[in-house]
Amino acid sequence: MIITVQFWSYFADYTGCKKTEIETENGTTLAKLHERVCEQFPKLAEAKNSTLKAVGVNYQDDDFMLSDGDEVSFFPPVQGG
Amino acid sequence: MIITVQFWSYFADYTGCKKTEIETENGTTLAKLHERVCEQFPKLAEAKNSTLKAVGVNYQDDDFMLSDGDEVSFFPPVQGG
Amino acid sequence: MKTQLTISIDPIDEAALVKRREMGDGMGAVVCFSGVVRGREGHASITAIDYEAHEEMARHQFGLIFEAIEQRWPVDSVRLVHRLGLVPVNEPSLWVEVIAPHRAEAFAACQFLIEEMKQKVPIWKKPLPA
Amino acid sequence: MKTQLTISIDPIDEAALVKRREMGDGMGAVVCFSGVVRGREGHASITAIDYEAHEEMARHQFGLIFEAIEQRWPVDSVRLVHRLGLVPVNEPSLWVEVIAPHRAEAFAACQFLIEEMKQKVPIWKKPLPA
Repeated sequence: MIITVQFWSYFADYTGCKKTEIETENGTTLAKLHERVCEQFPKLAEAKNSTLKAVGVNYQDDDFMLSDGDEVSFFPPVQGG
Repeated sequence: MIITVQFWSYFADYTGCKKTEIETENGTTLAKLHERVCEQFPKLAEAKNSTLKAVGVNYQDDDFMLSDGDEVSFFPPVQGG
Repeated sequence: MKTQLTISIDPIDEAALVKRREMGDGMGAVVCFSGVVRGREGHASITAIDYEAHEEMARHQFGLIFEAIEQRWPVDSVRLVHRLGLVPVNEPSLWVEVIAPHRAEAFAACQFLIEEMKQKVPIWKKPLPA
Repeated sequence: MKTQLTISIDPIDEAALVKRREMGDGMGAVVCFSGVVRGREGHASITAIDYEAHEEMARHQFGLIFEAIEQRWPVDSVRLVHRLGLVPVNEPSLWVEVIAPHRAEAFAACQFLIEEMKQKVPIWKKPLPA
């Protein structure tokens, strides 16, 4: 299945891209996808523990089961205001 | 000595006047003056425990010693805002 | 700390007050409060509240509260307007603005100012029944 | 509860927002907060902050916070404006207004809204060095 992945704020500087598509097997969890992108973009791994993860417009837990076409966002702590 | 006494808010309705002068002996305390006006205006006595007392622009305690020419205010709890 | 105190029978023009705001260097937070006359006092419908003040003492007591704020928080500016006389329902009787470096102290000082006022500043209200 | 959410690169015109305020029946308290860009971030002088948002998610997350407010306090209206893009020093990046019957709940809801935003709403800032 294909997952769209977006990186926000300085995570896009870490990866050199704002958006990418990742092909992964069915049954991939959000945590598994996160590990996968950390392997692909090693600077992201340094911020792994403080990374926020969303699918679409909602935050999701590590064990969230991804579906084909999901839009996943990875980003650092938010700073609105 | 002469003390100017002002009544504010519905205390002026209780007394029928906003301002009066009271002649009293030297060494009169604020509490003593309060008792005196409560005798003169019995409706004030009903509100005695919730009455606020000021001399000039400052709140003062019961044992405050009055001086000739002092301006004393008696009023109910304040309600600004 | 800059302070500006207005006690007046004029309507409170909040937009004009906002336009005249001056932000000091390094100030990140502005908290404003408007107290508006409601259509009921207790169980009765009213059309307005008539505000009376012992104005000289009110000014002095506001000054004491401003000093307490200055000692307690790094507030840069306090502006307060209290309207007197007849204030119709749905119009503000009170407007307060506190400017500080950060929001926690701006909120704390603004709430403190209003609570202190309600204990100490000699202003009274007489509701006008509908 | 009425809500109005604006996320935009336009400057925040607070006076205009105040003029457009609509007081619901029985509402006695308005609390406004403005968050203003300060000239320093940490130890560095800056000239502006560049705000970026995951806008669709930000709108959804603000909506969840508004729902939480509605369940917790008798708030009549929430208006929130967050500016994106370059916000120069001394200009507001955030404006919030909460209208409620009494001041305690207006202050509580306004502070809750800002604190929740700072935890959950996907907006980030990039300071521009002087």
